Amino acid sequence: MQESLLQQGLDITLYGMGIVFTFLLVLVICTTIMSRVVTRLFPEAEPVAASPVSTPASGAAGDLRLRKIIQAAIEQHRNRRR
Amino acid sequence: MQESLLQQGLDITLYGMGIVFTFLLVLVICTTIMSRVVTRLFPEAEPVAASPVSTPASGAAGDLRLRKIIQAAIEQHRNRRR
Amino acid sequence: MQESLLQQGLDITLYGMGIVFTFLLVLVICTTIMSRVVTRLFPEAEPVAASPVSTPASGAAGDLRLRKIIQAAIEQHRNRRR
Amino acid sequence: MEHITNLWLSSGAYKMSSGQFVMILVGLGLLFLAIRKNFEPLLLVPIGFGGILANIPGANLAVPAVEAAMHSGDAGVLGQIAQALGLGGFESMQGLKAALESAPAAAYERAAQVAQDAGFSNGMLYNFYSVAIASGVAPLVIFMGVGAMTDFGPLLANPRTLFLGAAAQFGIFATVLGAVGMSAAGIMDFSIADAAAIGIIGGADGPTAIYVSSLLAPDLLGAIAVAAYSYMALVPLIQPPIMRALTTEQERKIEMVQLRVVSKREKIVFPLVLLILVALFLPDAAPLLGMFCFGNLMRESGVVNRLSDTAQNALINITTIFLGLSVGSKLAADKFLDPKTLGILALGIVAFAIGTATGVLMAKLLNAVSKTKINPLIGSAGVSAVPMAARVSNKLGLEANPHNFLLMHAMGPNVAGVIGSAVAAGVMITMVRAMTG
Amino acid sequence: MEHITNLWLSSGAYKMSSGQFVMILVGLGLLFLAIRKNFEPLLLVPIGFGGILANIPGANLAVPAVEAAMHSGDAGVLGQIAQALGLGGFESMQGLKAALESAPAAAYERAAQVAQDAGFSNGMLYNFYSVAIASGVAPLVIFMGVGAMTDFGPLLANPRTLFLGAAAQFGIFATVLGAVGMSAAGIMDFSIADAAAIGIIGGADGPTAIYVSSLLAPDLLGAIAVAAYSYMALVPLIQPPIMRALTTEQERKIEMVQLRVVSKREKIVFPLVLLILVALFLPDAAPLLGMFCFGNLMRESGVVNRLSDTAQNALINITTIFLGLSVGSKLAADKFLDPKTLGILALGIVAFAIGTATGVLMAKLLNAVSKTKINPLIGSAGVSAVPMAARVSNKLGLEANPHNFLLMHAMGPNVAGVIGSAVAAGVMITMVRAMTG
Amino acid sequence: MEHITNLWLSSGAYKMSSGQFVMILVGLGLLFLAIRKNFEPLLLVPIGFGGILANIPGANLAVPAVEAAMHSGDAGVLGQIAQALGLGGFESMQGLKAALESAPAAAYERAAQVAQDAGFSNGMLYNFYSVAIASGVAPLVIFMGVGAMTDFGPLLANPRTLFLGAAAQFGIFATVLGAVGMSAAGIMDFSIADAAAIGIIGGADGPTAIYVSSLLAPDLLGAIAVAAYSYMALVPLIQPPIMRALTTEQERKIEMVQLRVVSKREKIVFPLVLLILVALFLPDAAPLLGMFCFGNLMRESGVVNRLSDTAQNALINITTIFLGLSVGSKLAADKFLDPKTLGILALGIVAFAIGTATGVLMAKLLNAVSKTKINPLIGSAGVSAVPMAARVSNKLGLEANPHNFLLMHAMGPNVAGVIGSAVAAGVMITMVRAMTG
Ligand code: NA
Ligand code: NA
Ligand code: NA
Repeated sequence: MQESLLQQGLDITLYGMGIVFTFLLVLVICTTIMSRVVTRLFPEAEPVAASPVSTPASGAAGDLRLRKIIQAAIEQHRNRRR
Repeated sequence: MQESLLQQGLDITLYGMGIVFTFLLVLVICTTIMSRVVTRLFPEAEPVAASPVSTPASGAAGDLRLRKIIQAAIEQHRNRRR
Repeated sequence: MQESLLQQGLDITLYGMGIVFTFLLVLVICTTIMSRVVTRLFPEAEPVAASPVSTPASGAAGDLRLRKIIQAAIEQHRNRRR
Repeated sequence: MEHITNLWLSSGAYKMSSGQFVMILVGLGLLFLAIRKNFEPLLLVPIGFGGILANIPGANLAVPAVEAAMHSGDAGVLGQIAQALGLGGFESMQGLKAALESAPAAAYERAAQVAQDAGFSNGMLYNFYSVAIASGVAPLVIFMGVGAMTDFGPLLANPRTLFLGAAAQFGIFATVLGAVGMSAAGIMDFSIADAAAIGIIGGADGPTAIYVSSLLAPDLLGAIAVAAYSYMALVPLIQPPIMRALTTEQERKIEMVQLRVVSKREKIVFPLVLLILVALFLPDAAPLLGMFCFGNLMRESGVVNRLSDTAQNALINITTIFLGLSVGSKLAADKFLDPKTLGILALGIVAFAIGTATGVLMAKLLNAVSKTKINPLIGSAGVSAVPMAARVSNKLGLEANPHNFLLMHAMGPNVAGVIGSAVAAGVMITMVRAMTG
Repeated sequence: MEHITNLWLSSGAYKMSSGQFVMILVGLGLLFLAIRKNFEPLLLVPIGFGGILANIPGANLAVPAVEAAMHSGDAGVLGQIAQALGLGGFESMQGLKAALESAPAAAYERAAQVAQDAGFSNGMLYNFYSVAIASGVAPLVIFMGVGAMTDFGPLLANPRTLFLGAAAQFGIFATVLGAVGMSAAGIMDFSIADAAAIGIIGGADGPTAIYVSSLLAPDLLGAIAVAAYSYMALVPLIQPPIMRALTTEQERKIEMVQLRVVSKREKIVFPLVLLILVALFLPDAAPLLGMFCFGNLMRESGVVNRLSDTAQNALINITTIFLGLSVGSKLAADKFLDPKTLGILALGIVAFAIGTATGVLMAKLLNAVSKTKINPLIGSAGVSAVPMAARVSNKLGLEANPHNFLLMHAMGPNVAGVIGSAVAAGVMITMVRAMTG
Repeated sequence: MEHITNLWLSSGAYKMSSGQFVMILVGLGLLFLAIRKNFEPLLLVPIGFGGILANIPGANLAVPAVEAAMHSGDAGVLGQIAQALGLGGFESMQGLKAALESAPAAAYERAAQVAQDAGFSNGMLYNFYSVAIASGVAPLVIFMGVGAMTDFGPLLANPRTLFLGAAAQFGIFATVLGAVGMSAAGIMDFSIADAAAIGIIGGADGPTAIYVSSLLAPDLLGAIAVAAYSYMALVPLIQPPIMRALTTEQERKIEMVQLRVVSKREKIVFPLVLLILVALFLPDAAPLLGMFCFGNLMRESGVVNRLSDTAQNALINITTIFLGLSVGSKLAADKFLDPKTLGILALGIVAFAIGTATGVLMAKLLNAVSKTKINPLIGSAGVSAVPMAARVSNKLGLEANPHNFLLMHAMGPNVAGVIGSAVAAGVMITMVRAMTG
């Protein structure tokens, strides 16, 4: 049965890798279509940036972050009161 | 057995509604008595307002709320240290 | 069997108390050795104080504590974002 | 090639039934309502998602091991299961399913052991349902959290509003009548237990509805929960026309006297008074109202803020996630796509409408017999649907009179409605058990 | 009319026994102590509330399905249960209860299946108890959280204080002797397992007491837990007179040398040293001390702050809620209203007093044999009752000498007492099992 | 004296086997790596600690009641267990263990009842393992939390990176081949299920590895989880040499175009698209990817922030604690100290290396066929090991070109790798079941 075990391993490898690729290929296609449909049919006023370059928070950014933290703390507090 | 089913439904409705009213009537009575007993026998120095009219927090109220938030944050922090 | 019950109680008391003492004695010895080994072989640059005298937070200490609280809040906020 | 075939045969696209396809669309529809229309998203996001998961063909996420084994169609396993259930052997899937459904606990256990030995295990959502809902714990924990979030101050300042919460429960019982009427007319086939579980939709309280239907009609739980939460989200659409139709402009303008100050001590004692009354008169409402009072006592006592905070946050959130997914497991096509579901949806909206109407009418009745006037708009808040219904009362009050803030006044009947429907739940459980037991 | 009669017959007011009435008052009393007097409210609020719920007549919240079925009194069901338990048939409730209690697991399972088939289900509190306490998990998770909250710094700075924690455990063993003495004298009827479980009250540590009694004497768990937490709350009343009686003014004035700085590394290694010693010498203490050390390592390692925070907050709070309600389930009248409870309450306070005394005396003994003096007031902190006992030491120290801050010094024996009583628990579990085998 | 002897005989020092001693050292080693070297401490602290607890001799923390009963060696109990398992009587421990392992569910249940009647109970860690891992719930809940922490923005901005995530999964399948090759060569004795479970280490994703091995090879779970998390921690050491060897200086300098802005709506719809594809094509991946998509939808929908926060904090932390301790329970000496463990450790690192290489090579292939260039350094991030692998890509990018920030670009393949290994897991589970079922 040793060949059989090897054969099983080979089967898993070939079909497995094939299906992973096929599935992700289908996902790439569907995602691309979905993105186009969503972007064209339902354009948004306020897009959310993917923030490509994330440098360490410098002066101004730090200030902004601090403001956000305080806002978040206040929101969190209000939510807790609910 | 169709009559029986209808009869059962009618029974549930009549007795059910009766008991809901009776129970809440008893609760109204007990609550009223309880409130009087508590208010007369154990008057409190610092009553808690039921804050009847809740307008959106305006200037001063916002300040007060902010102070409370900060206090709460500090308390929360201390509790966590415990 | 009453004597037996009494005897059992006595056994638990004598052996129990003995083992509690023996175990904690061993723990004292091991802890002392451990502390010496750690302190000598791996001296630390930044030791952590056991804060022996804990008076109620006075002025300066309060400031320090507040600073710590704000730091903790910011850290907590950052962690949540992770 | 055989493997490709196997994978295709085990794929969802191959196995999907039209029912499952429809239910996946229903799940997506619930998600749309929750996310875009903000329909009770805390529950409908997990329910909708769970509904999709429950209908993934071949994944068996919502069924126990023994049903997964039956779906596999392996002849040997089917025969063993049939024997475990006391049948001579496997004859038809229908027959086996019927035998499983009516099997006594010991036989079911044996069948489950057969499935386990054959390598099958319970689906993820089935496990969630067993732990969270079948045991009764999740709705109770949510009720505890709701108790810890509830301020009985407005109710204590004006205890009369409890009558509004009582009156609005007529929606529940009218629906029970409607359901048995439908059965009597031969349109539907609801048992008395089904009718009671459907009626509770009119309670406008999610955990109560789930708790009652898990006890009385587990098969209908999915439809009942979906109806309850959907209509709660629709309260701003359902209630206003009824409220306007039943009140005059003059009545809607009534300004109510400012609520008296309620002391901390009254707030601490109230949940205990309610608990004692439940203990004395309604033991079957004890789990629901007991946990509710416990949550409220933790809140008001002021000495266990750690526990109260956790009950209002981490614990209720965790429970909500699993409760929602578990309810979703009852959206499996073979259970949900049934004419009964349409009946439930139809009866549910009637229940809300009637409860709204009787709440408003009770307020008018109270005005007729009492000197201190109540704005009848707060009567509709008696259906519960906290805090949506109270906000609707407030909004209509402001429309009629820009200085008329009814929110706090409407919170009284609103929380009274929670108590009222829990009481109604207790009564119905007792009576249905006596009738069917 | 029949329905009204049914509802009245199923109401609590009709069914309530005098024992249940008394226990509801006891529950309200515990809530009063917790809320007004601040007696360990985190535990006594849920315990007291759970105690009331457990005594709601007819609600069967604290019993399993099979006992609920027995309470229903249905002749057919009783007969089937009797047969499942291997009796010829139902003869008397007494006999059936005895058979159920002594039933082997397989027979109990069969009886439970009968009850399930007859439509009965486990009570809510019974389910909580099974999951939280019978499995042992809740006390262990709380111990983990306590470990994550414990700073061993003061103990590491002065390891000798471990002896104070050891000496104070004499309260445990003296109580064991007291309990068997009472039995020998015929006043009470405690088995050796009962005596050991009662003794652990003297450990002044809630989760340890619950863990040990869930293993050795589940029937006494309610009384033992209530005694343990009540007396922990009473530490500021119980300890001072004993401490004053056993020390001179001069001794109480002793100022202790400032504690040395303890490095982070020592704090990380200490829980591992303790764990290894437990592994080598006391496997039966491994669950308790293992989880305690795990919590402490999470705290001190500094690399898993997320987990440590959760163990100290959400997780311990959730567990406390269910632990408390579960303990409350053991306050059902038929178990709690027993002469044994009085014996337990009497023995418990003696245990606290003796532990306090031996802790102080050990401190004096250490002074007699050592150069570096210890203020004997910190000896009493060895009973654990963290951090109450350490605060009492500090308060009495300040009374004698306004510059004498003993709090940090007393934290050493205080946490040593936790270790000591967990060790004592392990020893007793091992020995009792060997004896009852 | 007898008691001292008993206590000594029941002490760990007396009973400890050399295997347990070694495993306690291994546990300490894992703690050292976690705390000092910061090796995935969130998992390795609980795993290491659980491993020590599981090897405390005589404490039986990691075994069920029936194995504890067998360890006790009581002749009467052994005989009863043998009979419950259908043997004539007790002959050898070996024989009894074999019978227990192959016992059908009903016989196992009977044996467990014998142990319960004899006073034995399940070990703490065994209970944790049953609830957290054997049921499958803990890895799924962690996956939900990871989903709620994942931002698919970078992936949606550049969907081609999904191919990198696919390519890197070749590490998984190469390892499967390696494992069956070892078996064929007679070096090891791995079944096809073992090989598949070992392969998943190459997925570089902890919960996926634990989920798959709990289904396919529970006995190897300890070694597989330790290998997966250790190698994930070693990513900064394992990957760079491979990445440098397979890329030219010029390729490493490639700057990538700034990612396009991704709208909120795309982010909401993406998890639903993924879910639908899973439902259609890969039902066996539905539990893992379903929970992942659910977590992500909670995050992106923006209407259930309460639930999303809890899934990312309290819930995932609680689950991590119990998951880690449960994995630790599989570090018991008799299971872990096996030549297979060495094989698993060897194969695991090969899996990581191959996955890294194929990810980089796929990036170069994409560059060969496409106009828009990809920096091949982000290919290695396709193994997942979020976010470590992406950081490694970023670091090597900065080395080659100080203005080259690859972090966000590498997050695309990084999360694609999570999806890829969950897909691979689903495929392998389906295929192995078809082969062995
Ligand atoms: Na209601
Ligand atoms: Na103690
Ligand atoms: Na991966």
